[in-house]
Amino acid sequence: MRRFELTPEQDQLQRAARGFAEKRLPVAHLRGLRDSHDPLRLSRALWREMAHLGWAGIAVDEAHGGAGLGLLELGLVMEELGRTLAPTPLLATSVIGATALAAGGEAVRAHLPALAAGERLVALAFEEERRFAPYTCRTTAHHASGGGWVIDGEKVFVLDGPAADLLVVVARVSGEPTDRNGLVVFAIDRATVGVDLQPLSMVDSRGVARIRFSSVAVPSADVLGEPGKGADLLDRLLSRATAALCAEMLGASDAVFHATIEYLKQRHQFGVAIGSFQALKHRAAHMFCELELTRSVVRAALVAIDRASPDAETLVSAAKARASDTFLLTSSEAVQMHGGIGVTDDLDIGLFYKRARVCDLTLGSSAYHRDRFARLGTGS
Amino acid sequence: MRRFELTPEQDQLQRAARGFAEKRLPVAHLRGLRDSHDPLRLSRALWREMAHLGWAGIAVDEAHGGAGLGLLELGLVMEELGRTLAPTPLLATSVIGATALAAGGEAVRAHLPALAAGERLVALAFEEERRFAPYTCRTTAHHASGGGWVIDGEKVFVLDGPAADLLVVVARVSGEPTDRNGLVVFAIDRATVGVDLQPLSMVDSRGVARIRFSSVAVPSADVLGEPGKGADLLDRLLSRATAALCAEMLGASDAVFHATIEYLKQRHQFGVAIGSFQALKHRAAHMFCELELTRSVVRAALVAIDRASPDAETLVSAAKARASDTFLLTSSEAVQMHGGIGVTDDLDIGLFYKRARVCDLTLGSSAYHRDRFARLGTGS
Amino acid sequence: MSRSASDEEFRAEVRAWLQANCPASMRTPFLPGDEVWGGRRRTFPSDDARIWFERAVERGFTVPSWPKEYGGAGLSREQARILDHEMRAMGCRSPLISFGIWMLAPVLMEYATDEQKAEHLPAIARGEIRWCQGYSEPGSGSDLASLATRAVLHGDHYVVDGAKVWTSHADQSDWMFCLVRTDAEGPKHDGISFLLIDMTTPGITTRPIPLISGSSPFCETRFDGVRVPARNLVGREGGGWQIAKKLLEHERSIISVMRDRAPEEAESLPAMLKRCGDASLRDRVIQAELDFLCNRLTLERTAEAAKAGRGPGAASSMFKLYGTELNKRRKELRVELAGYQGLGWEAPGFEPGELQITREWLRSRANSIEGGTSEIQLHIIAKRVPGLPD
Amino acid sequence: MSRSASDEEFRAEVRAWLQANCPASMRTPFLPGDEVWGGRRRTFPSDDARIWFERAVERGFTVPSWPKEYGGAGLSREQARILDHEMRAMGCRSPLISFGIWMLAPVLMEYATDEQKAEHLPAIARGEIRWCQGYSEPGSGSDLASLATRAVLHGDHYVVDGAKVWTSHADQSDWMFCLVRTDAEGPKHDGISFLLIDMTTPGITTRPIPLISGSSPFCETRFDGVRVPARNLVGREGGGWQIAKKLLEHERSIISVMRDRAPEEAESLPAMLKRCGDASLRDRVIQAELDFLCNRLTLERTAEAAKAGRGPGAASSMFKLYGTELNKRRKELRVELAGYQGLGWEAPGFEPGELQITREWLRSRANSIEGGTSEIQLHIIAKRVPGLPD
Repeated sequence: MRRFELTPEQDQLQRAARGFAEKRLPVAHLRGLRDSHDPLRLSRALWREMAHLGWAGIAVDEAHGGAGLGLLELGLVMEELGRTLAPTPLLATSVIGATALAAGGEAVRAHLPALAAGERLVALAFEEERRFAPYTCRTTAHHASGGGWVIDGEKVFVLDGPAADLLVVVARVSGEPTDRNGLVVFAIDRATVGVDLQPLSMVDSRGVARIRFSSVAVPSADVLGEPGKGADLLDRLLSRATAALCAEMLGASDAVFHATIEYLKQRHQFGVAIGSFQALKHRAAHMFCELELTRSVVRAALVAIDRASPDAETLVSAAKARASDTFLLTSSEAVQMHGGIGVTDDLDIGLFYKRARVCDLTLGSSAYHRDRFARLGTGS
Repeated sequence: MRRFELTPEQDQLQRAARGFAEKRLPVAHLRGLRDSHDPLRLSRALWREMAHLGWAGIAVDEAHGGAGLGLLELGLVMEELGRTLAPTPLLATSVIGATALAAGGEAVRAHLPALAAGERLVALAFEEERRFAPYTCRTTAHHASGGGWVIDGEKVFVLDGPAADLLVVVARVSGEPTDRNGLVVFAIDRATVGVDLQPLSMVDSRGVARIRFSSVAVPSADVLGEPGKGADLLDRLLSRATAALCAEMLGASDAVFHATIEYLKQRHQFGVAIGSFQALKHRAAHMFCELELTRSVVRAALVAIDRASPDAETLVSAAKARASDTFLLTSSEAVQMHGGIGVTDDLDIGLFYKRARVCDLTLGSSAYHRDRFARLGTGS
Repeated sequence: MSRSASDEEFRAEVRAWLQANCPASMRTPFLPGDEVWGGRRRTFPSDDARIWFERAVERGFTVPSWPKEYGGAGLSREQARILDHEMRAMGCRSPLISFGIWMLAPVLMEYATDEQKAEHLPAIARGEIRWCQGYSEPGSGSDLASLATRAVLHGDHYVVDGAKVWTSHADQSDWMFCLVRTDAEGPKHDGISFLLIDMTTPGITTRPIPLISGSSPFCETRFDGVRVPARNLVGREGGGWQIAKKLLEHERSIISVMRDRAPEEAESLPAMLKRCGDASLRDRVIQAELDFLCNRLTLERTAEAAKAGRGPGAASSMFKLYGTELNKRRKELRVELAGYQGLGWEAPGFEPGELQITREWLRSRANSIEGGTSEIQLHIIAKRVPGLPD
Repeated sequence: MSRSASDEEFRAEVRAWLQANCPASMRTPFLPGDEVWGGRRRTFPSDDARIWFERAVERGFTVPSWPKEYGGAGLSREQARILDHEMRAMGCRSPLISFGIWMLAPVLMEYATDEQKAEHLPAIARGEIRWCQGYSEPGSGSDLASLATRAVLHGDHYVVDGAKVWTSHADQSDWMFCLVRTDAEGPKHDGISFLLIDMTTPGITTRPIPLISGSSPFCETRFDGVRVPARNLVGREGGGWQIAKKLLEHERSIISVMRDRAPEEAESLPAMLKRCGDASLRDRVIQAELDFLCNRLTLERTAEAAKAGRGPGAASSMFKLYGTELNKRRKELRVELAGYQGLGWEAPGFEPGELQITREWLRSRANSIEGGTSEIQLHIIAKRVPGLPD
């Protein structure tokens, strides 16, 4: 069975996404949000445009106004958005949010049509440590005396938190702070009393928040999945999110690599294009190979999740380890090979370099996923 | 206080050793021992010549016929022997053996003059695992009913074992197989009943043996140090041996690097010397830097032991980690840069490459010593 | 491609034939030295190997898709695919390992005269003649086009003088396909011709070159006034470089194929790691496993793309580079994991499997040199990166 | 060198002077922004910094070994060494950080006329004039000799047109020492001259270039018909390249010195590792620490050799290359160890020390580019490896 070749429809989707990113979401868009200190760090208007193109609800089922497509399709769009470092809610809302809400009851699923319409943005609040530790959770959920739940705690590094309307929040009903068991997941309206969100200014200029929950009351209808078994849902969300992030990193790596090749061709020193220097050529060839390998494993991971293959988790970790390393490599080499102007803010290269460092830590570093890859069994 | 500059006497010693190695112990000597399947894998006659030059007893005190010099002087000779991959008993006999015997009683120290004269060769038998694990010891030492001790067990990877007259043997009097406590060290004549030595054919063509001890009777006078505290002596032997081995690796790395540079200069492809290709030049420059750093840390380690500096052990592990890596790098690059003939046995390059792999594992790999370096405190 | 009913009939037929004709012992992975190379002095590691070879030759299955007149089975592309699939499924060994089939034959098919084809192809198909290649020379390694072995036409013979190195198994081969210089003037690429040389011709001497691994798969071959009939020229005089370039691409794939057919490793890296207990090697083992997986996926992706009529330009160089560098890393890790037992040269004191670890490590060092060094592959890849100046 | 009795007297004397004159707060490591750079528009981070600066200037201790006529203290080599040793032992800060002292002055000492020396050296010594350098241009990075800023002699003035980039702190400097092209014909190295330019001259505009770290230590400076008196030429016309080469060597050492004087890191890498608990980073942290130690030992060894009158030829390039690459690795490791808290750009939500980790990481990326890229250093080192062809 083929797993790498795209169908004509998928190919068309990817082309459309590329065109949209180039025209509507060039790197200048991110730069503009940064320089204007935009509080949301994304454009809701552009997101509505993307929703009209069917991308916000790509993976939402048709009954709820979506396109009912797979993670591969989401990945293709992510890859193209990665090329221009486009800050959109696609990962937080359409990859993570849509999957999370679909796991809820009718009241929760009722948010899906608005999500698919680009009107409702979601963010996942689960992290509490300085680095990815998915089950570590000190945020508590207690049964309220009058029914429903009460949430207390603090979440860090909430991706796309500043723009979110709805928060998917992980809390603990039992067990020790690092136990996998004993978690529960809620969908909580951002405007609920006791939710205190602080937007952070990150090095990659994306929207990230720290959120405090102080005696936040949540009705029982807003629980996603079964209380105590929240980790099962969380795993599913993280697995899909990681594969989609890999696609973004692949696109970004490819773009920064080609920008570097372009520079090597144009920049002259000692009377010749610097791209004719053998040492730089060999480094470019090395990057080319790394990119090809990354392309394969990222695609394989997306497809494996869609097909529920038994090796899906192994492939996801392999993809994250390699996509992280390749993005770090290509963006770091881009800075060095651009020489002096590579370290100036005048060029976009630096924005890719910063994004690579953030992407590495996001959803588990390269080292984290290499280790996970080994624990899952390396598949060889 | 200066620690890197040599005295005129040390400088002269090093020059003499270089001359001797070039004339009497070129790489062809090792090749000859290999091709003739020499059982000892070294030349006792050449060793006597070296003893006449004062090198066998370089670190033996003058009262026992030695020169009473330090480990730095031993290291300078080791470095020069490393350049030609010279197989001599210097490490096993003059670095390890001389220190071990000096820790014994009068009966044991009586061997020292013969050692300094080049007539008595020593080997240290302590390893029992597939890789360096200095305290792991299942070989037992029991008190014999008629006084003295009885030894039973098996040792692997005994360096210069095939040629040894006297074996320095580690055995266990108490404790678990991996305990640091409970060890005892003996000096045992190779010809003692129950000692069964099997020479091994190793990839680097050096003399290594596996030795079985079956109810070997040893008089109490042949115990070195205090029974149960053998690890203290063993640590001292290993520390000196490791620093001296680093000096050998440094010399070998330097030699194989310069042979490669020579080849890059002579070999022409596409109408020019291949050394003019930028990619190879950059790799050569990288090796040059690594060699300079290695030179510094190896010298610092030798001097630190001679001066009993508190950071001596840290420096020894830093030196071993770096010397291993540099020797592996320079010899591996040498093979690749020599192209086709680099993988033939016609050239000496392959012998350096094989020796580098053996040296890495000997007395603890690069990884082992990086870990030890960290555990000791990194000194920064 | 949709499968026709007759294809399914064919599948059933070959399956039955394989069941009946491929001995059980030939359905196991190769062990070292087990390959059947054919040739005038052919030997067989076992009776089963001889039987399997003879039956495959008879059926045309050493070269299934060749025309029957050249010793093939005349299979369609789809039928050949089916046969390959069935043989893999059953674990059948290749009945014949042959540079003649893999490297020379495609050249002959494209460039040779009908007389040349009739003379050589059936003998290749039937494993009667074993071929070696003569490209590299002592003075020309990566700069192949600088080759200096001269072939001067005297009447109806070329007289050949010079030397070739890295001629794999030349000492056991019957014929050599060879690049020679027929014109010493003009551009160096234009003076090269492709010549077939019978190794029994007077004036040829061959010496095996011992490698650091102890084996000697390569030879040095010298030519002193060797007279080669002019009819053994393939293609036109001076047209050898074009043929050579095609052959080098074949060779890169061969090196991958050979690695596929290499003896199975007794123990996986992670299993060795567990037994070794040296945690410090873990990260490198994981990285090697991860890269192995990614390389495998990329081979699969490239194959899919090729079926769809597309392919990355630099694919064969990329796999040559990455595959051989990765193989070196893996073989070296095996030595490190085996500890002192991975450093033996000869018994006693070392198990055969342990000695194999040592020898394969040293042998792997040649992978990144033979068939074009890693540096040359990087150069080729860089040339295919769009926009990078030459 | 044996120490004379008078040297010991001198040691006692400077020790007492430092005790009496260096304020306690000036005996602590630099914090960010604490350096005193001098110049017409000089500022001081504290009163103690001003006092220490003024007293050092008065005593000639900003340039201890210079002759008194140029504002120095006229110390012998050994006395200067003693002063340096005592200042280090006491932890005294440099009273004045100055490109004038480190880079320009050695050139003036060797090439300038007596008039030029008298005009500029005392002002440098007293921190009255702050200097910046003008070498690189938008079109000439590593290929410095291709510089295109023209200086054409009209009577007793040069008229300068062109642009310089990477002029450190040009916006805060009073004068620039500058490489200009006085001859556009002939070999490119021969048409370069070394000119001193007052930054207040009409026609000069300077713009800070923002870096990825957010800071702007470098500027772009444009010259439009800028008239520079001909007496400001140092050395002969066309002799600038020789001076430039000397200066570049100085610059490489400066970058090491600057790193030595960089603000102390709040926490060592191993300490951060312990707190971080991510075991997978351990091996890289250890390797960085190990390399740091080896680099330090090599600096020490080279210094010893230099005292003995010997030195490895490629030393300054090696330390530039290794020091900057190592610094990049260490700064990046700090970010990785700090986790999400090492990825902040601005408060709130991040401590000042955390933001410093982020900014220093990004700033370190310029180290391997400024003062000659790592690629250029590799090239220089390769040139000094005996026997390697050019």
